[in-house]
Amino acid sequence: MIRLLLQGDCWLILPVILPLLGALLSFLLKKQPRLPGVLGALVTFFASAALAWKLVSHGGGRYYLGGWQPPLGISLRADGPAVLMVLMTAVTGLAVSVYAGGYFQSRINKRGEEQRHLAQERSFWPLWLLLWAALNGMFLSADIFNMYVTLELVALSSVGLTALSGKPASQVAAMRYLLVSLLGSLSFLLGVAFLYKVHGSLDLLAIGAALSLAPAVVMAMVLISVGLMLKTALFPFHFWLPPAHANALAPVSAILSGLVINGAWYLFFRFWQGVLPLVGEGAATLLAVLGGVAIVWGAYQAFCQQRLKMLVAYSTVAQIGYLFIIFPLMEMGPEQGAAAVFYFVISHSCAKAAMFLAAGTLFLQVGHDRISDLDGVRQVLPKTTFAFALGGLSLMGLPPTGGFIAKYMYLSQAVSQERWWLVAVIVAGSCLAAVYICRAVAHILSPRLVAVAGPVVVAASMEWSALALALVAMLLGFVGPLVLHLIEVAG
Amino acid sequence: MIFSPGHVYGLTGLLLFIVGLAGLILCAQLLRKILAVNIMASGVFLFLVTIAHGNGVLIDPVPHAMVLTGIVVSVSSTAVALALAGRVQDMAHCRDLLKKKARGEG
Amino acid sequence: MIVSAFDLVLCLTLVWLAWHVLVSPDLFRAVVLFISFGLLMALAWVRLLAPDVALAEAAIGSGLTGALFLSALRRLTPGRRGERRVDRKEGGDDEGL
Amino acid sequence: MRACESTGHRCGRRLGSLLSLVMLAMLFAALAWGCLTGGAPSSGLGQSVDAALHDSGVESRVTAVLLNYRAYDTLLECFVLFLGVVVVWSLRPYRPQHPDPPIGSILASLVRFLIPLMVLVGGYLLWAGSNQAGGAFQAGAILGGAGVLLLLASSPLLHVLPKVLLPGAICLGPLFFLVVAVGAMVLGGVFLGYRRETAAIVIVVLEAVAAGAIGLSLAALFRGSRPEETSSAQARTDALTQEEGQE
Repeated sequence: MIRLLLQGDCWLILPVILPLLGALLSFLLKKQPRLPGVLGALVTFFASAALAWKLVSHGGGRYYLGGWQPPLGISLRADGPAVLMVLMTAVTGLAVSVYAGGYFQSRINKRGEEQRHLAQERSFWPLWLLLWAALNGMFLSADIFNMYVTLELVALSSVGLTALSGKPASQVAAMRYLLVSLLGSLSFLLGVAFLYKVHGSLDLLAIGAALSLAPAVVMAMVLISVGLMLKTALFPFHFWLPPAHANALAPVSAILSGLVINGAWYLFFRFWQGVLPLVGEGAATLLAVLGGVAIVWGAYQAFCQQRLKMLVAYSTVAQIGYLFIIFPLMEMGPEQGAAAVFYFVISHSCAKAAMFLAAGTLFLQVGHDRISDLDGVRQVLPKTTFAFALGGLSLMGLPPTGGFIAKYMYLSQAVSQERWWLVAVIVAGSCLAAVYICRAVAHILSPRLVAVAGPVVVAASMEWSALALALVAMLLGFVGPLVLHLIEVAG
Repeated sequence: MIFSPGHVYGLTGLLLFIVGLAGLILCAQLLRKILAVNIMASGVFLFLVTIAHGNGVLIDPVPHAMVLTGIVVSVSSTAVALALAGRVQDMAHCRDLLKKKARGEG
Repeated sequence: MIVSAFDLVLCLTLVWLAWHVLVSPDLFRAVVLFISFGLLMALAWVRLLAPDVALAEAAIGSGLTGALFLSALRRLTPGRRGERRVDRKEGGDDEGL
Repeated sequence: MRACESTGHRCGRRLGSLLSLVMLAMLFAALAWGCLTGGAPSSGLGQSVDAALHDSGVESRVTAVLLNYRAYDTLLECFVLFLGVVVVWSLRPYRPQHPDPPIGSILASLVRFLIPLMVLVGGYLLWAGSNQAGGAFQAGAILGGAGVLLLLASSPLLHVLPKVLLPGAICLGPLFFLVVAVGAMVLGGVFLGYRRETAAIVIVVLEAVAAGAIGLSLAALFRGSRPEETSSAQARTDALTQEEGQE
């Protein structure tokens, strides 16, 4: 057994099966779902960290499930980007799990409706662990139909999590989210069907090696891209995101904005990595234009919002744009481009999750999240406000945060390739982010003392986990070489 | 080019996908949107099975397995969608009642 | 294998049924049409030499999904059992996409 | 004025739907172009499936794909069903559901006759799956249909079954699948890698459990909310009232 763990390749499958097991246990132990939930999160975190360590020490690899080689069987693939995403999910996921424990306990303690909060927690843990397993499965999968199954798992569990809050607005948002997700999944599946028709294989690496621009492949790429853009909420398809993310429970908002969006984008990236040399300038530029519009439009909308969680949700719409403006830059330098965008993804994930967690803490303490009425809340919750501000710094791209490193890499790429309009978009996006974040932070940190000074009702773990995540986002500004080394490990 | 049954059914599958898409975008009722999604799914499955049919000599079982998986996934998501639609409708109903009550009292 | 008239008629019927599921004013009728659509789909799969899929479709795709829709329809329409809901003031439902 | 506006609105809406119909027609043309052109499609995996069939432990090609070559998909799909049940149970109804009116005696006796028949057919499909059409999915669907019939008839049989065991029973399918997969990994070194000699028996047991789990999950999906919770639905209407008040 020990020998198996040390020598075998089973590290690849553990981040998928451990949360699945945790989900089943937390569903079964409905009197105490928190214990198996947090335990499952902890174990998954360590399994993911072990996978990363294994990758760095032994290099990447593939794992043939059931011992069947592709094209017959399904394989998992571990390379730098995949394991980095698994690791990012582990870090953010562990913080969110710790937060969620305190969050539900505080809610159960706070008001009279214990039954309702208990029922929410009872559903939260299985859904969240299933979502985690599905995300890990998605990152590691090398089989395009398997990706469809994990996409559906992700979609259904995130819809369930969105609807968990029970507020009328969240139900409507969840319904819309579900319909959009189903449309995206079906579009993806039709694309998979076209690819299978041409290539007779479901293995992404085999398909990528034999890719051409036959009509069927073009249609497949269009269908897959549109389906995944719907799920990632790139600009014209972003309409479902703000209500769904802003009206969910606090840990759920962090999960949706910090992790789920990245999952769909990651698949998009994997598909485009292969075709990018084929499609030429036009398609990549189109993606970048959409991304640029998303950056500006999302920032403008975020500036207009009156509620803190809506502001953070629209800032996600804006940040998604950065994930897509990389594609024209990747044509000249694929490695540097991938490094920049993955650096952006991980720092955004930590920062955004920290901001949503902090906003949720404020909401729970104050009872609302109207920005103009949050004056002076820092006196009550200093750690939380600090976490929010720190996350904001990373979004703006100010040193010494991870966001700064990512944007620096973006800019140096864009300047060296003389794409001045991209430089302008990145700079403008950062300035706009500074404006809307300062607007919120100015209220939170204002010296006036008009906010409620009631007894602190939130658990300490909520404050500390948000702060830890924000600190990780900042720490990413110092460990750049380490992360870049991980990204460059080949599969 | 000779039109085989595969082509006819494949085109029908694509057409069903489009019809379902039209229903999803244009219909107003939630229940009908969910029906439309199911029609889209059927279209995709039909297309997949035509791929398996190929030229009718050697049937490829992999798309069949994919469709079987897809059918179970789609029934699961349909159940979720219907439960959620019920909640949305119930909420609208409750809100109407509340409004009526408020109007009656005020 | 050459396209037979049966295949053509089956395909046309499928599309016709799908269209009417979406446009028929009566929701109950739409659901019933959807169930028959599923059954015909099973027939199409038998024609394409996929009996496994046809069985699953007849049982799950048409039978169970149909039952789900019928029970949802009954739940969504307050009132007597079996009452039909006609497409009238459903503006409040415009929540989807 | 309002009439004029509404006419304008209707015209705009009609124009919008016309436009989207044109777009959809263009999309169909593009899809058909992708489907019809592009030379000979690949021959697929039929031959490699046949070549490995001897090692898979079953004679039916579809079953071999589902439960051996691509068993990972099927494992995840069991979790999709489980997830569906979790989500549906988490969406508790605001309004109490109308209890089903009692069904007639003819239907009741019909149900009493049909249930054993359906279980029998399910068992047959399971058994037939090893070499012809049929298998876990179809059998599970039939069993699910039997469950739906029981629910529709609000059969007294349902009250005999202990409701406490339902969550456990729903977990059983995915859990068993997971245990088998991990067990294969511990014994043979590969996740889901059944060894050649044991593959046949493992697949038969897996199929039986999967069919039961699928049937139970489908019936639970049809049932909707968690069994013990429907009675307190009225309290939740009050909860909604409070929530509305807070906003």
